Parts: sequence; C-alpha cells; structure tokens
Amino acid sequence: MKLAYWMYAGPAHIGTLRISSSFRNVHAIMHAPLGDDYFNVMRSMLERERNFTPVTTSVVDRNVLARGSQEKVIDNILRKDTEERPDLIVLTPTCTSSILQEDLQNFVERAKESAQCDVLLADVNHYRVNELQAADRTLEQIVRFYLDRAQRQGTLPSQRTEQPSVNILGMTTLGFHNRHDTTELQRLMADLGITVNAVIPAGASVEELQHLPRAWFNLVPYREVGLLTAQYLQDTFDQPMVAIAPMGITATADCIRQIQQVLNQQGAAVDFEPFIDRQTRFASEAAWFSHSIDCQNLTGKRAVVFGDNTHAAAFTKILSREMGIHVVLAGTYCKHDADWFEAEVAGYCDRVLISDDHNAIADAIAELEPAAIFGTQMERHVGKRLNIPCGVIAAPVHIQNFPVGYRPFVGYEGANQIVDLVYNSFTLGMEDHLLEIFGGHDTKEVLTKTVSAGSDLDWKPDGLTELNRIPGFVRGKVKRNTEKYAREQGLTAITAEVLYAAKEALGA
Amino acid sequence: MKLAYWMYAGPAHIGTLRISSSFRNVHAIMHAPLGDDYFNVMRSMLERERNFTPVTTSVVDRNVLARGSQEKVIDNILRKDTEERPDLIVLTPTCTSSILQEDLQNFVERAKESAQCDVLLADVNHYRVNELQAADRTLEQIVRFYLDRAQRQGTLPSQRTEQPSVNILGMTTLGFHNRHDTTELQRLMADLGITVNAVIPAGASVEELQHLPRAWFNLVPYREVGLLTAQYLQDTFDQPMVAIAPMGITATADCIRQIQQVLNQQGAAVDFEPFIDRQTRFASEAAWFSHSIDCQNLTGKRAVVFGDNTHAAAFTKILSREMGIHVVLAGTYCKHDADWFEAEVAGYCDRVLISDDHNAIADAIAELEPAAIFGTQMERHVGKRLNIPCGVIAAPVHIQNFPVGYRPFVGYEGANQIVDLVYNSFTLGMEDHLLEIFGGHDTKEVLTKTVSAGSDLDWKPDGLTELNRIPGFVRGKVKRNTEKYAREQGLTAITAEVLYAAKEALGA
Amino acid sequence: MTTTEAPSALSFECETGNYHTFCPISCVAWLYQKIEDSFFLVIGTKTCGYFLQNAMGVMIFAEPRYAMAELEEGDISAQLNDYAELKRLCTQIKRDRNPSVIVWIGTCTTEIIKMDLEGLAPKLEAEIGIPIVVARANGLDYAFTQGEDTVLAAMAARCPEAATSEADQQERTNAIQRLLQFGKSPAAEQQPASSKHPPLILFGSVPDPVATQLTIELAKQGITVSGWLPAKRYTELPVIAEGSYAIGLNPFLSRTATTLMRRRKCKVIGAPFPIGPDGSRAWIEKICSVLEIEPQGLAEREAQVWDSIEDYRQLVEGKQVFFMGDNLWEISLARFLVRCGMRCPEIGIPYLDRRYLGAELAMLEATCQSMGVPLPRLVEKPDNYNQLQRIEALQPDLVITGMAHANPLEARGISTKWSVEFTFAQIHGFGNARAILELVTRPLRRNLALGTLGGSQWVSEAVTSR
Amino acid sequence: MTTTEAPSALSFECETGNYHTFCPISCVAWLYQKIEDSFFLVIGTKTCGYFLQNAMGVMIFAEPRYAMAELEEGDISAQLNDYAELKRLCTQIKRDRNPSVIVWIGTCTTEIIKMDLEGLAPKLEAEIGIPIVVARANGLDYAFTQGEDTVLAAMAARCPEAATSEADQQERTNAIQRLLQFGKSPAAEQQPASSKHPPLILFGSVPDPVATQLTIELAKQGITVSGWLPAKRYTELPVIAEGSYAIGLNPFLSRTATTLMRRRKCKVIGAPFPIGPDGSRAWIEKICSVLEIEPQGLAEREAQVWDSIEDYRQLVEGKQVFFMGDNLWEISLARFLVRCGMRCPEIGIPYLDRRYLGAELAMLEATCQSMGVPLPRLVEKPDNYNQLQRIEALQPDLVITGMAHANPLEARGISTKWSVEFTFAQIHGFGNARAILELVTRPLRRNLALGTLGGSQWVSEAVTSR
Repeated sequence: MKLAYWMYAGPAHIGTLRISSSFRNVHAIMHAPLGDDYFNVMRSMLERERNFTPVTTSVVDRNVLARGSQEKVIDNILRKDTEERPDLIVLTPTCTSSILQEDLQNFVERAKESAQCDVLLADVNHYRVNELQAADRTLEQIVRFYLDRAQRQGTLPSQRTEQPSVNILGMTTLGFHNRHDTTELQRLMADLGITVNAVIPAGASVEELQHLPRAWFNLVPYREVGLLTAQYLQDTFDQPMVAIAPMGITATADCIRQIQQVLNQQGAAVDFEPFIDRQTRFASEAAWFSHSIDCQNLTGKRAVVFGDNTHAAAFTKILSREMGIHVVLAGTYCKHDADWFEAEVAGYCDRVLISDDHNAIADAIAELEPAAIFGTQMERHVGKRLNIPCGVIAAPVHIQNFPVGYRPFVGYEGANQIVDLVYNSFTLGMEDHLLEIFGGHDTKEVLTKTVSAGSDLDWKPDGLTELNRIPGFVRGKVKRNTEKYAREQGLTAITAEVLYAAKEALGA
Repeated sequence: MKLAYWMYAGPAHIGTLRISSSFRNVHAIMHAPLGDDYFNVMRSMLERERNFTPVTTSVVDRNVLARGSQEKVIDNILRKDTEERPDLIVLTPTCTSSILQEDLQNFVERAKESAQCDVLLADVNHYRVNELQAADRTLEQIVRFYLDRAQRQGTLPSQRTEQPSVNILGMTTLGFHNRHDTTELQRLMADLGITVNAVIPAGASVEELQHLPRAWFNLVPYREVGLLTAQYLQDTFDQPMVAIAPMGITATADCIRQIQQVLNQQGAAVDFEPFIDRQTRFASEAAWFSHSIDCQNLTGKRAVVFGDNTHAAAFTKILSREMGIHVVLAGTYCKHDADWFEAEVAGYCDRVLISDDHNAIADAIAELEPAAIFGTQMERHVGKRLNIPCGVIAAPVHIQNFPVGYRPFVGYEGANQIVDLVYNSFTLGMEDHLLEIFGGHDTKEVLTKTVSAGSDLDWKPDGLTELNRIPGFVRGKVKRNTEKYAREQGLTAITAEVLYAAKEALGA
Repeated sequence: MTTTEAPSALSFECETGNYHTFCPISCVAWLYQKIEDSFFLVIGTKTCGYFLQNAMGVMIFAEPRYAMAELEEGDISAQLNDYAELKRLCTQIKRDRNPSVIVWIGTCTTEIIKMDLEGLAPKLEAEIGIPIVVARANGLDYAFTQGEDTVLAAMAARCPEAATSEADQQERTNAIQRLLQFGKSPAAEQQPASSKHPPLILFGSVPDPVATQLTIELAKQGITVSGWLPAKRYTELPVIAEGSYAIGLNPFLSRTATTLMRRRKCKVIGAPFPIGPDGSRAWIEKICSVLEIEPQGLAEREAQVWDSIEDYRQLVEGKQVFFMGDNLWEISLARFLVRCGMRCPEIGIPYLDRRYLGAELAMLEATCQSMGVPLPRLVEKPDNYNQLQRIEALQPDLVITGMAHANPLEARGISTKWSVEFTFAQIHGFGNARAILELVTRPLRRNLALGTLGGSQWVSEAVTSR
Repeated sequence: MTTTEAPSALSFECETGNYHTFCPISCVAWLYQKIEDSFFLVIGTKTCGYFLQNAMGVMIFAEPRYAMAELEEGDISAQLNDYAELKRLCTQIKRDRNPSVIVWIGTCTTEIIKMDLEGLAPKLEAEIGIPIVVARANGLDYAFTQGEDTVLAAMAARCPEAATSEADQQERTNAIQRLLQFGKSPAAEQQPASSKHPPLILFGSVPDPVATQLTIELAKQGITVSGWLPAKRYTELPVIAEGSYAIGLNPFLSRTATTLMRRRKCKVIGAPFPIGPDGSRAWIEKICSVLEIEPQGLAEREAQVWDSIEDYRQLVEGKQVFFMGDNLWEISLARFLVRCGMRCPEIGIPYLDRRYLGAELAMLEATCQSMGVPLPRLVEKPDNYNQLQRIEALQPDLVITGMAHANPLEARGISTKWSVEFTFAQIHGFGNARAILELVTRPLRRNLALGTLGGSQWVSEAVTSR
C-alpha cells in the first residue's frame, strides 16, 4: 500500500479511454463498478465536449459479481453496436474489475460473433502501467489491428504520397493543450509544404488507419503517447519517425532540421534554413523577446521545472538556453522513461529529480526556494503555499488547460505563448514586489513579531528594523542567511551591522 | 487647476506622435523641453520596438527661450531631413511649448524651402483635446494633405478595385492590442474574400495614401481614431464606412452584415450569413462556451465596466447579451463622445458613468461591490485594494497589453480571447473562494476582532461565529446587510438568529 | 415493471442501472470537513484516487485530512500482509496528523479481494490507540451519496449510550450549547436548558450554518436538539440513549436510520425532508407531533417564505423538470418544485427505500394531486441512454443531471442543472428555500439573458441524431 | 570644443544637447517615499502628469503622496487666480492627507507663464498652516536627477540653525539614534554619544538601508553623523549650525552644496563619491582627514571587498563600456569600472560641475593612468544621434543608456544596461559594490547564457543602416 494524496498520471483505463474516445465513431465499454465512469465527466466538463462521451459502463454490482459478468458485458457490447453503430468497440476493465480474473478476451470473441462492428479488448496491465503508458499501448494496438487486417486483405497502399507528407501521432482528447498544438503543427507543416496525411487518434476514423503507410514520416510531438506506434510503423513499413518535441525556438528548429533530413533522404531536396531563420528572428517574437531589455532581469533567476517528460525537458532547455534562467532542479514523474529525461536535461540544470511522489517535489521546492516554478497544478499549489509563482506546463489537466483562446505550446506561436508564460510567472508577483520594495506608499508600522519566532538568536531592535526593510519575498532567505552567518561567527545577538556583514559575506 | 493622480488619456502630442511614428519613414520633431520625450521610451519599452523611435526633440532650454526657437527648430528639421531621409516630417509642440505662442507654421514654411521631404505642423490645440482626439485629427490631417496633393496633381485613382476591398483605419503604434487586432482583421477580411487595400497608419508609407480611394469601403474598428478620416473620405470620395467594432460574437456578426450591405449596394452579391453561422456555432468557441455549463455560474453576477468608448461599450454588450452577466455600471472616460456611449449601452446596464476622474470610478466600484471589474490598469488596482478581480480591457496601455503570444480583441479569435478573459476574471479568485467556502482543510480559530470594528451594534459571540463562517469575499457585505437589517428592526444586539433573519429578509 | 405497492399511487420502474453518478467514496470530501478531528483513509486503487483528485477538484491540494491507501500489485495478489500495511500507514497518519479518529473507507476492490477491514480495525485500534471506524462505501452496493450513510451507520454504533462522567456530559452538552447562545446572559448560558421532551437526535451531515438555522427553528417551538450525528468533532459524538427520538436530514440515510432503530433502540421519526417551505413546515410539524408539542406560527412562517421567493417561483411556474437521478434528493426536490408550479414527468433515482422515504413519497403524491399535475414516473436504477431518448421526445425545460450529461444536453438546446450542486449547497429549512430556487432558475435565467445568441443547436446535423 | 581647464587632463566636449533623459520632476518618485510625512505637488501640464504616470509605472496607483496640479487653459491664459487655485488644492491635500510639508514642484510651464511660486508659498503657508517648500525642478534649467538637487537646496534653507528647544533637540538626536543601536544597553542608548569632532551633515537621498550601512562604516572610524538631508521626516530636518561640515552622497547635488556653503556657512567636503571599494575608501579617508581622525583598517576593508567581487570583476575585465549620459552617476561609475579593468572610450553626461565633481574627476584620471587605459572623452550635453554613430564604429561591449535606446541597441547586437537602474538601486559604500557589478554584468551574463540563439541581429538589412 502507498499513502497517496495526489497522483500525476491517472490509472491505465483512463489512457485507454483517451485513445478510444479520440477516434471518431469508436465506442468503449468499461467493465467497472458504479462511479468508475468519471472519465465521461472529465471529458464533458474539461473539454466542453458537445457530444456524449462514447463510453458506456457495464456496471459491476453485487448481483453481477454473484452471477458472473459475461452476459452483461456481451449484452452491453451488442446493445451499443445497435444503438451507436460504431466502427469499433473497445472493451476495458478498470483496476477493480481487472482483478476478477475473468476471461475478457473470451467475452470479446463471443460478442464478435454477433456484432456488426469490430471489438477489441484493450491489452494493458492495470497495476503495472499508468495512464500514459496505457494510452501509448492502446494506440499501437488499434493501429496494428487495422494495419494487420489491411495487410491480410491486401488493401495496404503500396507507396508513399507524391509530395512530402506526415502522420502526426499521439494527439488525444484530454491531452495537455493538444487541440491547439494540433492546429499549430498543421500550420507549421503547411508552411513547410508538407501535406498532413493523418492526425491520429484525435478526430480520425479507424478506416483511415490503413492509409498511414502513405506518409513520408511520422511526427511524434509528445513522447508519452505515440512512440510505440511510430516504432511499429518504422519496423513494419520502414517509415521514419521524427520524435523531437518542437517546443521552444531551438527545439522547433531542431525538429524542422530533422524533418528536412528525413525528407531529403527520401529524395526531396528541401532547404528549411531560410524559413527557420526568418521565423526565429522576425516572424516569431519569442527569440527577440528573450534578447530584449524586458527579459534582462530574468538573467540568472532560479527556477524549478517539473512535469511529464516532454514538457519538463522542453521547458528546462527553453529556460536555460533561450531565456538565461538558472534551472536549479528539473524533474519528471515519468519514471518509466527516466533515462531519456536525464540525458535530455544534462547540462541544463543543477539537479534532476525523478519521482511521482508529490511530497518529494514539494520538499525540494521548499528547500531550494526558487524564484519561480514551472510545474503541474500540484506545484502551483505548492507555490501558492510558499508564495512562489508557478506557471503550469504539464498534465494532470485542469480546466485552465482548455482555454477558448488559442494557446498552443508547440511551434513558433507556441514559443511566443511560452515566453509570455515564463515572463508573466516571474513578473506577476513583481508588481507587488515593487510596491513592497518601495515601501508601499504610506508608512506602515511593521511589527513582525513572527519574523523572529523560532529563532535561538537574539534579534536586536535595529537588526529587526533593517530586516523589515527587506522586501517580503526575500526576507525569509535573508533572515536564514544572517542567522547562519551569525552562528558561524559565534554571535548570539543580531544587530544591523551583523545583518549587513552577513549580506556581504554571502554575496547576496 | 485640477488635482490629478492619474489620467486615462494622455496629452495631445502623444496622439500626434502615435500617428506619425506608425507610418513608415515619417519623422517627428517635437519642440519641447528636456524630458518631454518619454514617448520614445514608451514605444521602445512597451512595444519592444527594434528600431529607434523616429521622434527627435528640438530641446527648449533657457537659452532657446531667450533667443527664440525658430533657428533651432528649422535646423533640426533640416538635419533630420538629411540624416533620416524621411518622406515627411511632422512638427509638434507639447503642452509647454504650445504656450510660447510662436508661429510654428512659419517655421514649417521656412523649413520647407530647403527640405527634400514634406513638412507638416500638427494642427491640434494642446489644451482642448487629448491624445485620442489628437490622433484622430492628425491622421485625418496627413491623409487629407496627401489626397489633396494627389488631386491637384491628377494622380488620384479614378475607380475602385475590381474585387471588393477595404481600408482598415486607425491601427497605431501603442494602441491597445492593435497589432494582433490588425492581424485578426486581415484574416477576417481574407475569410470574407475582401482584399485589404490599405491599413493605416501602422506600417503604411505616406506614398500609399493616394491609393485609399480605390477601396470599396473604410473599416473603423475603434471609434477613437480613424473616424474623422473615414468621414473625410466619405464626404470627398463617396466612400462608405463601416464603424462597428467587431468585438464579441454579436458585434462581429453585425459588422460583417454591414459590410455585406455596403458591398451589395455597390453591385456585389455576397451572402455572409452562412459564414457567420458557421463561425458563431462551430469555428469560434466563444458562443458555445457561453452556453456551456462552465459559464452557468456567471449568470447574474454583477460587473462594472470602464474604459474607452469602443472597448467599454463592446464589453458592456458582450457581458450582458453574450455571457448573461449583470452590468451594474458602464462607464467611459471619452467625455467628448459621451452621447454615442450612452446610446450604445442603453438597455445593457443599470447605470452609466461618464468621467475622467479616477476617483469617481473608484468610489462607484467601492459602493457597488461588483463581483468583477472590466476596466483599465487603474481599475485593476482599485480592484486589488478592494479584493475584486479585474480584467483589463482598455488603454492606458501597460506592458501586459503587448504580449508576445497572439491576443486579439476583435473578430472571432478575439471573441475567444474575451470569454477567457471574462471567465478567468471571475474564477481566478474562485479557487481561493472554494477553499474558503469549504472552510479550508484544518480548523482555524478565526478570531476576527476587526470584523466588528467600527460597528455601533453589539455582535454576540454566536452571531460572530456565524459571520465568520461566511466566506471572506462576501463577509463584508453580509455584515453590512445584517447591520442594516438590525437597525431597521431596532435591534442593538446581533445574534445568529438575527443574521439569518436578515439574510432571508434581504433575499441573499 | 410497475409495482403498485402502498402507500401511494406513484408508478415505480426499475431500469438497467446503466447510469452515470459519482462513486460513494465521494462522501469523504464533505465528511472530513464536517468532522474536524477526523482522518479518512480510502483503501482502494489508483482509479479511486484519481476519481477523488478529479471530482473533488481543488480541495485536495491544501493537505486535506484524507488520503488514499493505494493498493498495489502486491496487495492485490496477497503477497503483502494487510494488517502490517495498514498499520504502517495509520501509524504515519497518527504521527503526521494525530486525528481523533481514522475512518477506513472500504471500496469495491477491498470487497473483491475480501479484505477483512472489520476484523483488522479493532486490533489495530487497540495497538495504535486511535479509534478506527470502518465504512464500506463501495460502488458494488451503494450509490453516490449513500457513502455518507455507511459512515454514519458505522459511527452510530460508536456513540455512547450514556455520558461516562459528569465532565464528559458537560462537554457534550456544551458542544451543543456553543452552537447557540441567543445573546443570553453568561449566567443563563451556563445552565443547560433542561428540555421538557425526550432526547432528540438529528442525523445527517449538513453545513454548520444549516445546523444553526435548524436549531433556531426548532428552538422556536421549544425543542432542544440533544445531539447531532455527525458532530463537529468525533470526541463530541452524541449520547444516544435507548428510547431517544431521531430524525434524518438527508434522504440517503436509510441504513443509518435502521442502525439507530435496531442497534440503538431509537424511535426514528418518519417525515418529509425539510426542503422548501412546505417540507420544512411538515418536518417541524411531524417532530412537534411526536414530541407532543403544539407548533407555533408555522403557517405564517411558511407563508412568509413563499412570499419571499415569489419572484423566482414565477420563473419556474408551468415549466417541466426532468430528474435523471443522481443523489437521492430527487423526490424532495421534485415535491418542492411541483408545489412551486412545475410539472415533473420523470424522477430518476439511483435507489429507493420506500420505508425511509415513505412520508416524502406520500407528500409528493399529495402535492401533485393538490397542484393538479400528473404524477411523475419514478425510475429506479435508470438507464441514461433510454432517458436521453425520453428527454428528446419530451423536450423538458430543465434537466437535473449528473455532470457527464450537462454539456451535451445544453448543446442540444436543453437547459440543465448539475444535481451534484444540491449535494453541496445549503438547501435545508425555511431559510434556504430561496437558495434552491436560485440554483434551479439559474439556467433558465441564463438562457433568457443570452437570448438567441448563436441559436440553441451546437451540434452539427451529422451527430444530432444521438 | 575641447577645454583643458584644471585640474585634469581629461578632454571635455559639449554637443547639441539632443539627448534623451527623464524630466527632473522624476525626483518626486523617490523623495516622497524617502520623506515619509511629505506631499509633493507637481504644478504642470497633462504632459508632466502623463510622464509621471508612465515613467513611474505602478507606483502611482496606491494613493501616493504626490499629485499633479494640472494647469488648464484658464490657468495658462491667466483667467484664473493662481493663489486661489493653489489654495484650493493645498487645502484639499491638507484635509485628505495632512502632510507635515507640501513641496511644490515647479515645471517648465510654471517658468514660462512666470507663475510666482516663491512669492505665493509664504502667504499660503501662513494661511493654511503647513510649510510649503518650493523647488523649480524644470526641464529648461535642469536634467533628470538634478530635480533632487532643487528640492534639497530648498530644504537646506529650512533646516534650523540650532535646536529651538531641549525637547526638540532630543527629538532630532533620537531620530538619528534610532537609526542605529548596536545592541547597546538601553542606558547607553539614552545617552547621545557626544562626538569628538565638529558636526557632520550628509546630504543626498539614499535608501534607508544605505543610510544605515554608511552610518556603520563611519561609526567604525568614530565618526558620528549629526544629520541627514533629507531626513526621514520633514519634522526631523537636521540642525545645520554655521561651520558644520557637510558632504554629498550624490553627484548631482551641486546646487545643494552651494546653498549649504553660501547660505548655511557649512564647510562642504569635496571627495570622490562612495561608489566601489575604491571610492568608498576615498570618501571615508577624506572625511577622516578633514575631521582629523586617523582612519582605521580601510585598506583591509577595501581589499576584502575587492576580493569578494572578484568573480564579477573577471567578467568585465578588458571589456569596453560606453556611457551615453543620463543621471550624472556616469563619472563615478566609469571610475570604478575602469578600476575593475574596463576601458571607457566615452562618458556622456548631461551637465558637469567641475568644482563639485572635482575630486571625482581627479580620481577618474588617476585611475585611468594607474590602470594604463586611455582617458575617456567627456561629452557634456551629448547628441544621441552622433553617439549612435560612434557606438556603431566602436562596437563597445556595453552601453549604459537611457531607456529609449536600449532595445534598438540590443537589436543591433549591442549589450545595454539602463542607466536609470543606478538611480534606484542601492549602490553606495563598500557593501554595495557587488550590487553595481551585479547590474553591470547582467547583460553580459545574459548574452553568454543565450549563446547564439537567433544570432545577434534583429533588424532586417533595410533598416540596419540607421
């Protein structure tokens, strides 16, 4: 057992449902107890989805437990086959029902005998993988299912499209800013003269899957979902993949350069360098903004980054090499893919933290006292407690990650949005700080008894007066540093003189 | 004299400089004392402009005062003519130098004798008009100057373009979100199949002005700047104008419908209704968002709106008719155009306030205690003091109004951005409120001595206990209402029972 | 499948149970706040944890007094010792939080793997020295709000039969007295008012302001509340002596009612719930009648409240409301809304205890008859798909529904209100009748305000069929 | 136009004065905060008000203790009576804020319309009973930071010549004592330390922590500061007795220095400013020498500070810095940076009082010679256009400039630092030497961090010519 208050990645069935519900005309049957169907709420509420979520729970209750669930599950599959006429029904248990040790594959086989549609059992271990891994696996399973069949039926396309084309893999419902990222990637491909052969699974029908091999390459923007599929397509159809998240100016250029290489290897003769230069210096404002005088005061500011692999690694690099910010800690909760993360952020941060225990991250933040955090909703709340601003850069998703206005994270407009996010994270608090630095506008008697609470040292009135002149957002740090210095010097009383001597000695 | 802490619109010369600096290759000479040239700072800092601001101060100092400024002004005009080779130099005094009663027109005439470029004296009264009026006037002056000359020289175009086309008037440097609005309007016109003949003054050269009469109509998105020019073009060239700010779903549709009418009157046969319907219901998410369940809790929330005419009127209508929010007060600081505002918001708000005294607005907000404010930076700060969230919707501009990411206010994407702004204004505080409603997570001893401070009534312990259970953001109001009720009932002691009786009696 | 069982002529149906609702473990979200010295430990899977995290939204962040004991593969396959694992976690909770009670919330998974929580608890309780209460709030046996029922039933068993000491008695009584002081002189406050009637226990978790309001209303009739289940602190659980009277505040507490009757030998008063001025009056009248007290001024009180909500009432009059079924509040709300002038073609409800809800059902029937509107169809364990077909046919003015269906219905031009809001809002008693109508009329007022913006259809033709 | 006037071989030039800087009324932004019981009334036009609003950014919002007396058409055309108008405004200020002093800031406009502020003030002061200090911080006669000079010069005239009473003396002394207590026993604190040297007044507005730090440094040499101009409160203006010593903290205070010498008969000590370890040492040494005190441990103190800033010093060593000229801090900063190993081809400066800045100029020259670098070209009233041509030719590593030119220079690959930051930052004394280098190295560190991202040219070819 694990004492848990919060989890970064959801359970496996959420991943499976995110894939099945992303496809057009695919229905899922969730074999689970009453109340396990909150995926429907998340999708309906967070995405403001206008259609009913194509997930039906085949409810496991005490009666079903007693009688066995086979009949009910099959009935529900066949009922939905009739009512919804889907192309495919995906059956999934949840953590709970998966321990009933039923032969669900057999239920599926039985249902297939009567169903008009295809029926698949999602093939994941609910205790060994999380939402992200299950999503990756389910997407691959569905793609493989349809391509295998097409191969058997001889309906696979025999060659690539005439002009360079791409499949964009891994865009899903309830993905972190996936909708706007999809739009931005489509625009980027159009700018590069590359046709989008398919975007899967979001909005695709399973019928389209057989056309996947026509694309010149597969683009995997997020390594959490789509990599298995891209690997399968590479192995089976010799279709190259580009798996660089185009997040930030530099990574977007890297991604485009790799696309160029992949295309030219297949006989194209494209040169994207002028495009990259124009975008970087003029069309997108992100790089210029970083160089402009506004951002000068970000120099050397200390930040903590935490999130999924894709976003945490991308932000670590953006902050470090594109904005001159000092990343004191970069971390991910994607423990299953930790090696990649460590290699990716090496050289861009002081320290790496791989953990899905939110307390470990909260403790690290409290200890490091960064000027800003870029993390998940959980880190945002940690930041609130510690009075440290936090920009949200990664799932778990929250209503704020489904804005109506255009807010992509990838491509050149994504880079613009990101610098705004970073800049505002540091400065939203700045206005208050400025007011405080300038001592407010009227004299306030600042009698902070609390400031010396818990200290074994004797803060003299003049020392306290000076301490209270330090802006609130660094006062705690100055106090600790001063006390540390006093102890090292063997002083028991802290006067103004000691405070300033400490400040000089510690160079801050 | 007027005691002033803050002004909504700047002085006249700022308006003139916004126009001249918006044009390409136009230089301004500001005849003013040292330090009056902060326009250069604003443009450079706020817009992160990469080029030096084309404004040179011809400094008035004690020596110049003594000797007269004619020589210096003319020297500076001729020097800039040589150094910058502009198409046009605009001379403007500031409030200070305008009282020297010099014959600046004569300086201009003298300079013109030697200058390669055109030279104009901006024709505004610095004590009678503000920044917005001066901008409107200067734009018209420059347009009229070049069109008059073209007419004299016989270089005016003789007919309209073949396909429907538009001039977009009034897009300027340092305008509130003008850059992104320009992009969005260009996209909207492209969607409607309308060619953009000119966008002025932002980025235009004065050479292009003679082509203005070729467009089928003039679009004036902001009535503060461009209306005089459009009126002149209508009177002189019979060129119709559309002066509906396409802000919000309904107004955007209204604007498009008026464009349709204007085009069809000139022989086109366009039907934009299907486009409007598709955008409203599907392409833009703003209208659906308003109808979706997220926004249900905005119903009847009370808001105050304040800003320039265009934005304040547009937001009053958006809040009222597109989001179901109750606008208790709508106001503008554009006193010179108050009639239009009053007519525009009639029926969409309880009360109208026309004033450029920020104290009047602050007092009204304090008295009305709305759930949110939509105003300028000043109202945002008033909101901070009163703990009322505020979305910023109008100039005076601030660094936050020049985001790197795409944030238009007009058109369909503008409508998306606006609903985000509105929703987040109400809910940014919501999270804290929720925590408070649910009483936080651990029991806190809430001993608020202050809560009964200044009250002539005797709050009994049980009354205070109940009062402290009321979430903080409405506690003040409940307290006042309860005391009002108690006084009406002739009670001197307030118990829990009195508090709940008051709540029932006042229906809230 | 229609039954015509007494005492009403309402029609009852039972459908497939393919309906959306929240998991019963949801109750921890409000109970941990209500019981200030408690800690709730939900023993379940990642699925349970993720539900709490998402359904309870922001509340989880600021170190709530509840947590998951997340079962991992080793727990499921019984490679690990349940007792040792729970001991490890509870010891940590004791160290970090030191609650007065730990409530173990059993889930579907603990049912399926047959974890013997009731067997383990007394042993661990003795070992670590903190009371452990076990509640099986699982989705195999219970629906959404019934989670509270399982917890309160378990707590009912822990209430003392008599005060163990003078001091203890004093403390418990003071806890009640503290709720209400009415500006009496300090001397008067020291004297616990000795009531003239047998002890009366109120059961059901309500927000503190609601408890105060109900206490005030009852005090007006000279009725003293001897205890609340749950109390604000576990250490203040009420004394429940044999023969005490008890009355429920929430319609989903049939198991608690049964426990009070059977195990604690209480007399449970059957009454409509204090929802709306009509229900509030009926509730107080019933208590008075049982306690043999002549009620004072209730008719005036009811009339006054009707008067004060007339503006909202006019908005709903003549309109049709459809309950898809979620939290068991459906019948009381329907009864009040019918009295307000609405028609109600269907009441979906997860589960119906016709004995515990008997008085409410009778009042619903009487109300419909007195208002001259057809009796609603009562659908237990509804089938959401079928309901959506009926909604499409009926085109009601308002559908009260779980969160999953609200946006799709709105996109089809049907106004909705989340049923879950009635679970969290303050709705009991005379004083909160307006709050109920505030919620009910909000979508109606909204759609009036929005007028024809964009029309009412937000789905393209291709998909409206569904 | 080169002058070779004594006492240095530095070259001095004067250009057209077409340079960008802030208006001298800016000083209200820091002075109203420094003098806690003051109110500053800027008598000028909308242009002045809009400048304050924009230049001072957020500071204006929270009801600052300064405001505009905005001149309207009636004021300009003299249709309105100046006295009546000012009385109306000052009465309102007295009622709303009740400050201990109102400072009238005259502007260019009051100069041009020849408003007789000095004539009106005594009359109004007598009538409303609040001291009114008049300062002509106008842009016709003064540059940016000189606004402070006009205010302090006016205030110097208001300082008492001797304590008017025992109590008053006590209050003024305590005000100083309160700044510094050094953990002495309360008894000791009661006794104002009677110093062995003549009274020493420090003039120049510095942030409170800087005042404390300088006081500590001087106390180490046994020197007591008798008074500060400005004091934290107007009511605590220092006693300035004839023959007192005075020393300036800021390089733009020549008028105040003159006033102290001529009107208050002070002996103003000429010294380099306490900028950098070198300047701080020279400043203290000069004070010691005048007060005939043998300085203690200054060489060690200087060495220790140099040691502590070595990391930053290495970053600037061998680099070239160009001052466009803005706030009169240029010479002191250049002198310190040259000592750090930088080269400085040009120092633009708005205005140069060669007497008040004499010691600093001499030290600059000596420093350049000792570091073996060429003497900078000193350009008074620079012409920004010409400077930009020279910058393009020189390609310095860093340009310290006003805000208007920073972004365009950065876009052309030239690193910049806002000169205005040195006006607001804490830069005086040994303890803040690191802060100066922190600011100076920030753009250098930034551009190191960003590497080659996007290259260094952000303007298209068509416009790079400018």
